[in-house]
Amino acid sequence: MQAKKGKVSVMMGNVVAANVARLCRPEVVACYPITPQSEVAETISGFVADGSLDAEIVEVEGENSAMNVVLAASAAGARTFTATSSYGLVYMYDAILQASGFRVPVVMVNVNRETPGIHSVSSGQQDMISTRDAGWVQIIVENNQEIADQLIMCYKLAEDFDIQLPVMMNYDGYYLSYLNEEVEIPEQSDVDAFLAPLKNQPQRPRIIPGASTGCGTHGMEMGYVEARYKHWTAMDRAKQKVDDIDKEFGEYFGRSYGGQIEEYRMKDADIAILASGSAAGTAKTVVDTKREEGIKVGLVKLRLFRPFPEERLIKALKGKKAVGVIDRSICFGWKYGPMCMELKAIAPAIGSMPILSYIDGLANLDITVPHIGRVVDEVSAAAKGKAYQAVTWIPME
Amino acid sequence: MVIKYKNQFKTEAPWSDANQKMLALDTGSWRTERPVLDKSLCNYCGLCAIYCPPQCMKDMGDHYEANLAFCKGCGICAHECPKKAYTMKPEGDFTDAG
Amino acid sequence: MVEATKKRNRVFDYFCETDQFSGGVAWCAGCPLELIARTVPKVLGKNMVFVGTPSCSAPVLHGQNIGAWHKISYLACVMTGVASSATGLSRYFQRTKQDATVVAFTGDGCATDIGFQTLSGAAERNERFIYLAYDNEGYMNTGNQRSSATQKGAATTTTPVGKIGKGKPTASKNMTMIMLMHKPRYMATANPAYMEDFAKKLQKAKEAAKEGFVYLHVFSPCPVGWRIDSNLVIDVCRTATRTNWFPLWEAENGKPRFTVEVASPKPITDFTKLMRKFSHLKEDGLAELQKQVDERYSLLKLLVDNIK
Amino acid sequence: MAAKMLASALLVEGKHVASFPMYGFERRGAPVVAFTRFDDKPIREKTQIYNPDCIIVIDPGLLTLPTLFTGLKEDSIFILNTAKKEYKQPDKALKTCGLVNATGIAVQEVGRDIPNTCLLGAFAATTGWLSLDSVLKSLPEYLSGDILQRNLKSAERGYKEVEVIKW
Repeated sequence: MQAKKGKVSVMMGNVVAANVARLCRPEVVACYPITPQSEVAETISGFVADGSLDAEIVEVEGENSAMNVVLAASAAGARTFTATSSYGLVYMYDAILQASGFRVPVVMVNVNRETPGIHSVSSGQQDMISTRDAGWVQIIVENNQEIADQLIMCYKLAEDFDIQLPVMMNYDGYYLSYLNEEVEIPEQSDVDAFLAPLKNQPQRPRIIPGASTGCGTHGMEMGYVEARYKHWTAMDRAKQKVDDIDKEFGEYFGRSYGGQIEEYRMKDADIAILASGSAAGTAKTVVDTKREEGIKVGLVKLRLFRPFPEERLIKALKGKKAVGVIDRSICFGWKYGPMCMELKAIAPAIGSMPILSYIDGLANLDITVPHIGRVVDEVSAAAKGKAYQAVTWIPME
Repeated sequence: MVIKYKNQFKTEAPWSDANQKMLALDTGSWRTERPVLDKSLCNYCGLCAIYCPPQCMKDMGDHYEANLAFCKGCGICAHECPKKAYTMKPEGDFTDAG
Repeated sequence: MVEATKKRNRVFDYFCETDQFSGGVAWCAGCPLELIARTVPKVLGKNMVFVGTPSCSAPVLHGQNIGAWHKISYLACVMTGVASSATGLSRYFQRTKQDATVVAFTGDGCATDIGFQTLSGAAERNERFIYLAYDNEGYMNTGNQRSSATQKGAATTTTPVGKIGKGKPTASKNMTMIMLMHKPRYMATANPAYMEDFAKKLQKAKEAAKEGFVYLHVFSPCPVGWRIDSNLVIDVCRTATRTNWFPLWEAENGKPRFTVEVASPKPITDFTKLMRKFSHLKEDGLAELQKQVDERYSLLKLLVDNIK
Repeated sequence: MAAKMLASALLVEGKHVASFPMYGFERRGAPVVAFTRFDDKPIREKTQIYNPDCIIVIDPGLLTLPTLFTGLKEDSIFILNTAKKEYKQPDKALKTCGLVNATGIAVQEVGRDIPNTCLLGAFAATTGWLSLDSVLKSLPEYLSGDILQRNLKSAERGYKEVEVIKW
């Protein structure tokens, strides 16, 4: 099949998200503006204003309302869209839990930014990390093209009858939200065709006036357990589904991203770097350079954070000699970064190897080429049996 | 892994469905007193039925009668009746008291 | 027994639907909230959709597992988000042309406190649904704690009366005035003692909600929290209006008018003596309450007389 | 905005491009730093630029920033919005300089002090990395009507009037 082509132009990450959201034809949209997400809210409001998107747009008075609007509309059967960041994400926390408990296929863009406590209008994944146990699917993307493509895939995943889960797509504030990059935006008809099979599925339950059904019933004892169990198994199913949809997308549009994780030069690698988001792009350039220097290093880009891609990671990392994990957030209560902690949980299955934790890129401090280069060097040394530091806060060195 | 559980919900999400299962509490057992009507005083004005919180007054054509399966015995009917046709009598006086 | 007097009460004419609730549901004996909840679908019809929150109504509005306590479709949402959830539903029903009356059914704690922002937001956006706040002047579901609808001097579990404590130290939010200032398409106060008035207002609300935001503030004294004998609850409701504690009025597009005129209002002691939540109040405390009732009534009267 | 327009113009040239600004609070008139990369290969690096090949200073008031020229590559290019016709080499790594009175041209052509398009023209002329044609072709993506015409003129004048100095 000939891959479907779109129009290439230079577009800001936030504008990409809004444009592609439009292509997915959401019926109810509610966004509350927050830096660095505002252009998503502005652009999509503009689409409704100029008639290029036929959607109910609710100019809510806060993020909590944004999430409540979309979850309720979704419970009534609507396709919905919302976007937020940081303070906004935590302000909608009760509704976020509600959405996943209701199993409504809400799709939300979260533009990663540091969270409250220390005021910081800057990039960081702390917001996403603070909602990791909310029962949402969490996906992290690397660049503007991936924002475009993954957003379409998010709808396909969320609304899949076997999944029925809310999906949060994360991308780095500033680094991607304001990044102007060339992006191929697919044609409306192609997106329609790609998402069309969703309509042929059995209908998920929805609130219908007069139908005597209710969403949000009390889960009493085994009812609660059953609902949680179903949610838990759906999360597990979502992993394979992410891979399947990515493959399908690749066949259709000619671009794919590896599904749950992207393995970059991992096949013959001795050591690996685990990174996510925009930093994974920088890491790829470092891997290339270090390969030229003779270090057999590969990169695992974590795309799916919730559910955690346990099986894929084991497959990718088993037999490697050491791995370095770069976290753009902190795990309070553990000394390692959050993603490093998650990796450590599957450490027995990937084999005993040094796992080095790095904290970097907080508060718009770049995860630079030299930083990652240093990580590669240290991991490489650790693989050869050299003593290493378990956790390194790179900016503090 | 196979976990056997009773599949209560036919849906992925926990939804209730009144068509499948309507719940009812035995609120009749909450009662300590029951309304007893003196039919000769009743003018069928309907105020007892209008104000009855559980709406358990049955329209008998010329008077109302509390459905004792659900009547909680609050006594509003007796208090609101303009003709004072209801008397609240202790449940212990009745042989059908559970 | 005279045949001629055996006429049906007019209230019944407002009911287009039978009781949609199960016979036995978990509301306290004598609770007017049960009466309010059962009345709403009777007037609005089966196509209404309840949006409920954690509250006294939650154990009944929301089902248990697959089981339900009523036949109305509903969404059970978080307390912060009742108005915004109702927005989401109402927008989608409008868009898909489904005939529905969305009713956010919640207490004063949600309306005046934790859900106030979303209520105000929905009113400002003129969302098309009915927001019904049943006012029991506190958090009754959780055991009688104060809310911002609790009146000054009232004894609650978080404003207890003790050596130093004199009950709630500040006056309640004048919620109906706040909502009037939002100029909703329709708003009204209602009181289950005045059932025909209530039913009429529900009917108006249903029509008005097709065009814009509707706010209903319904008096719902809590027999347990206010310490009222169960059989006196309707009496308390009636007295609340007769003393101007809870005047009955409505406003279309921000123009208020009384629906029940009280020619010579009774002193509020007639009201307070029916319950024990004010029983610790001395003359000065009661006088202060009377003053507040008079002030609020005259403000309302001023608006009724002057907004044409 | 200028950085984004530049990216669009480079896209017309068939390059891969990426540009982004770095700021905290957006305030009109407040200084802002923006970075643009272009390459024949896809650009994967998502960081600020520490070793630029070219630096454009739109507001000469910022020339006093002590770190302005830190990390410059050898033989790099400097483009300055100034009415001056000569300029003393501010850093020895800078070998080429383009001086253009972008503000003056913008005020004349666009009618407001928005020198962006003029600077793009000057950039094309000074660096030779892209043609004036690509700059002009990219502008309709951002502007239309009378404003577009004025800006096309402004860009063209920037291209023609820039004073290129070799240090």
